[in-house]
Amino acid sequence: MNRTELLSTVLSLSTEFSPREKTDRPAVLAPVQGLTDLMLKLRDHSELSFDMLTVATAIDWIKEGKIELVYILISSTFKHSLQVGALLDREKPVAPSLSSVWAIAEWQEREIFDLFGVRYLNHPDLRRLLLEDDWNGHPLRKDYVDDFMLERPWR
Amino acid sequence: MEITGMTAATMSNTEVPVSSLDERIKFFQNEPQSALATQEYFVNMGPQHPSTHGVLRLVLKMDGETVREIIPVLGYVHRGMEKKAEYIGYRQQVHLTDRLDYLCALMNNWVMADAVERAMKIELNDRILTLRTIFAELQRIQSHQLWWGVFGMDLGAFTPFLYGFRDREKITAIFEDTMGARLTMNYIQPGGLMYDIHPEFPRKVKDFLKYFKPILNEYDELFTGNVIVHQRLKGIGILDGKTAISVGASGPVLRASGVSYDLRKSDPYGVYSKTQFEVPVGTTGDCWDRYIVRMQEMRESIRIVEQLIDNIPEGPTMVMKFGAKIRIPEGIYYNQMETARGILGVMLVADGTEKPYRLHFRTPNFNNLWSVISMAKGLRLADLVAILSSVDIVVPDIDR
Amino acid sequence: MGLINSQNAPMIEAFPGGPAFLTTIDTVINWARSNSLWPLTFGTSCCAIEVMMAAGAANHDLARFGAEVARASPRQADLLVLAGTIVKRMGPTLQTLYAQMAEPKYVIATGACAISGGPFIYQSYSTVRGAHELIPVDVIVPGCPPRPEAFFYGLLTLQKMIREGESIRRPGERRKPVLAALPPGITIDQIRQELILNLEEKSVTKPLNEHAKMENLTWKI
Amino acid sequence: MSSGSNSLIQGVSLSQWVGGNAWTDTPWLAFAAVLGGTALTIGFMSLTAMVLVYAERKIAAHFQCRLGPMRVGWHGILQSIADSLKLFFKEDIVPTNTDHLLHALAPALCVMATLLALITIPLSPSISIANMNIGVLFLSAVSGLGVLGILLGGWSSNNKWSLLGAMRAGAQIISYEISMTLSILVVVLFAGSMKFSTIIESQATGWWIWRVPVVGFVAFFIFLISSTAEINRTPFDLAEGESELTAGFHTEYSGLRFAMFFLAEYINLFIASSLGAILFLGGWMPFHIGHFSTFNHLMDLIPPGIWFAMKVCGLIFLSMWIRWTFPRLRVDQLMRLEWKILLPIGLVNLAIAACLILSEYYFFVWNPL
Repeated sequence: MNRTELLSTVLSLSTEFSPREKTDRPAVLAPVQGLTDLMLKLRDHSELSFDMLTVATAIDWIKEGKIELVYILISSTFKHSLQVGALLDREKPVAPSLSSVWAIAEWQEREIFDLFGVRYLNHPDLRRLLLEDDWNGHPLRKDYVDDFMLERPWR
Repeated sequence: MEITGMTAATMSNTEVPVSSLDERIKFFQNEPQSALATQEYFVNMGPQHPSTHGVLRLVLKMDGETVREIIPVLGYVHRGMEKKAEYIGYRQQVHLTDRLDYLCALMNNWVMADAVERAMKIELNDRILTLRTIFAELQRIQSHQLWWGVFGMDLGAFTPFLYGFRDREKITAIFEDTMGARLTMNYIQPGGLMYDIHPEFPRKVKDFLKYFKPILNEYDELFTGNVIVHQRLKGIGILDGKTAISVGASGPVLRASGVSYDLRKSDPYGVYSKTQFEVPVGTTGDCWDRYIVRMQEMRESIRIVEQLIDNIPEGPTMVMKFGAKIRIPEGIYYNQMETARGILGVMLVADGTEKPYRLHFRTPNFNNLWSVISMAKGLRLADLVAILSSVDIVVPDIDR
Repeated sequence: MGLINSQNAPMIEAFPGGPAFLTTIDTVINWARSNSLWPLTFGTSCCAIEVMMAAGAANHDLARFGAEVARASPRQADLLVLAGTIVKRMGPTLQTLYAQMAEPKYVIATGACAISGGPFIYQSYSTVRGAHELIPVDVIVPGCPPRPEAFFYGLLTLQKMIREGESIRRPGERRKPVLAALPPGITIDQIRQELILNLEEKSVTKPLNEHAKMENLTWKI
Repeated sequence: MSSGSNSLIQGVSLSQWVGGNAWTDTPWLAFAAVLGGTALTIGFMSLTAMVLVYAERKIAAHFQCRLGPMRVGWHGILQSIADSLKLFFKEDIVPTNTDHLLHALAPALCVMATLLALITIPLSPSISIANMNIGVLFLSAVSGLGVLGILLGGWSSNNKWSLLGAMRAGAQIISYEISMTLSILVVVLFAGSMKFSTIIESQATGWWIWRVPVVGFVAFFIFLISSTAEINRTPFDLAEGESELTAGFHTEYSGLRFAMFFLAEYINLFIASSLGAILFLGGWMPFHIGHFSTFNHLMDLIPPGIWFAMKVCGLIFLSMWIRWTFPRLRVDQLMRLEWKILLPIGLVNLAIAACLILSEYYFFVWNPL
């Protein structure tokens, strides 16, 4: 399945998907509400069968005031991949947990929570993954300020 | 611990509860039901423990010798690499990747360099690609040699460790000739290679291959055929293919579970499409399969290098102007490759400047560690050590 | 040994021949200690491969110096080799490990990360800038990662330090960290001074209070 | 030996030197002899342990294509002295939450058990500290005390890893003691005595390992495996399995107390190897082949002490060879090996041995001259 075919198949799957520009692989944007159901559709579709969640991470678009969740899915049978994005409100980022769809999402979501502060609903074990439980703030946010962190004094 | 730090965006999402490690441990605590029931206890394995391969900490709930629950606690080498990457240019990212999974530093370099090249749509010549492939395969052998030695040590046999390192040093010496470094090479750069190869490089590689092929049989004699090894590995830590895919395991861990998914075959990069090699696949996905798959991979890597080493094409080893500023057009770029431990991915979010807006490393050990949790429950402590070792964890790669 | 210790050392010294006796005992003890440095199996990242593993393996063989008996329990180890990055989360654990070791104990910090934070000295929110902020360090071995030979030089430097020390009259006395692989006589303070001067010259935008901050790092446990 | 003495332990040196009942006639001399004997034994023990540690490090190094200790003295020959001096002068940590009395008692118990076991071992016809007529029984009883020290050490340390290691050691040593005793019993049956010197003298015409070919060899094999397990060496080093339990039962021990565990471990290796040499390889009896009288006379020229030392060294080398080759067994596999494989074989072997003795049928009864 080439890029356009894949994209059209995905877009025909649900009207809630919208194509995303400026990516090197087929990419769609999905609404946050019902993300779990959409992902289940992508995983169980016979021609798509995205059974591996390779990347789950987030991007802090501070100018737009959004946090974008980025999921890159890979099919182990057809070897094609798809990028799914979802935009959250930056001030109050809440998203549904995908740990029921892919087991690994549990950890990836913990990491995103740790570094970006995205809260996941229905997550089995939402706590920080890499930093201490009492860490103040979420370091990968663009406006993260830490007195400990040193700026490089020269360019 | 008192650390001064603040966030600009203070969160007020009280409706989603956040747990902590103490709460998690309490969650698994349960009092014995009767006087006859055994009392379960918690024990810390790590951060300083000989067989966690670094500073991984596992909080184990044990019932005698049996592991009931595993709570991994990560972050003991979390260096904030992804944050640092936002402050430095694309060329400098390569040296960060060296310190991710330091046992396959060259392959990590390659992923980063390739991500930049694909984003900038730079065409490379055959010499660069061939050399990169040879280096990657040599590094795969080197990484598996170390794994083999450490695997033996974790099972209680100390001698394989020294045999593995004896041969690993030979590849290290070959690398050192060309790159001047033994472990963190920083050699494969966006646009080519740092320098041309050492003139003696092809001869030394051929000598090494000639030396190493019989040595692999020696490895088998020392360790593979041992009856205790069979007893310790067979049927232990079974990871079925479906679970392996669901947790996103990759590399030998996934292939031992019977899923033939190797990026070198399915999405060829470098000059892998021009070479003949098999992808070893296991059947049951136990520790023994992972062991055999890795041993076979060493043989296949030898095959690949043998095909390439005799006819390295001529040409320049750097196609970009060295030192030129790299600016990547706006967009999200994702590139992945097969390292010795699995799929290493780099997600670049570029905003048109010299520095990435966001850089994310998708590391193989992160997912592979998760598979350990599902494998080791209900087994003995010694099995947990064997499983951890058969999955071949590198902790700085998980923590980044 | 409780019989001869720092408390009754002055008494022994008062006897005729006492100083010579103490010196002889010192020499013997120091000889034993310097030749039997059992390391703790501890490594955080890349340096552990070179310094702990490759150095102990067949080609380099740490055993030649009698230091291959790697103990997994800190109670039995003499030498803590800090191989790799130390992050904030590791800090309390590292201090515990150091406290658990029995006197006399020695620390070698290897690699840029354990010395100063290395590549992660700037723009990292979690990397400790040098292990000396947490525990006393005896010898530092530069490199990223240092070669096994460099580590051996560090080990030999430590052996020399132990032999020069006075283990009865001044037990547990610590000096400033000695930098292995540089001409003798250069201390870590001199290196720091030079580093700061260097930073001042290269500094383009930021005022110098950043460096002052670097000097008085405020992170406590 | 004066059979009239009512003490069970009859020191050969004591009664032979002094004659008569030493304790009533010349108590000061007897006391001095006991003191001297103890000092000699402890000195011999420390020296043996040091030599064994050095040998182990050198042999391991050469198995692994490296050199081993090289810098302290000629080829690192003073390495063990440096190590023991260092351990002697190292801080002795007693963690706060331990049971202080038991914590201190455990290593002493271990060393005491090995010391008591060591005095029964006859090194040559003329050198033996306590050649008692129940030597085998005494040795197996006393060596069982060692596990008490390990259990106490692990339990009193108040550390979960220590406890795990101690429990493993307890289960392992007590289980394998059965097999070891069964294999020793085979020899005791053949020799008809529990006295070590009698057992050795009974092998003048042929060593038990091949004098009764299959039975003797099976007994030796079981003895080899179970004695390796008894002394906690690879592939049975679960009690201190470094990659699993950090340091096992002695995780919380430092300095001199740890050194005592270390000492006991290596002396146990010596005792187990000596026992193997005495019971199965003819002790100090020279190697004879049938009717090659010239060869046999040549062999007789070598002093018995050297013969014994050679056999012990051979067994120790074998033990080190095994240690640096094999991986470690898992705890349940260890138990399975003992209770399901070694124990039945040992029992059957003992029964066959008893039948052979009843029928007075030995395969190779050599009369060299």
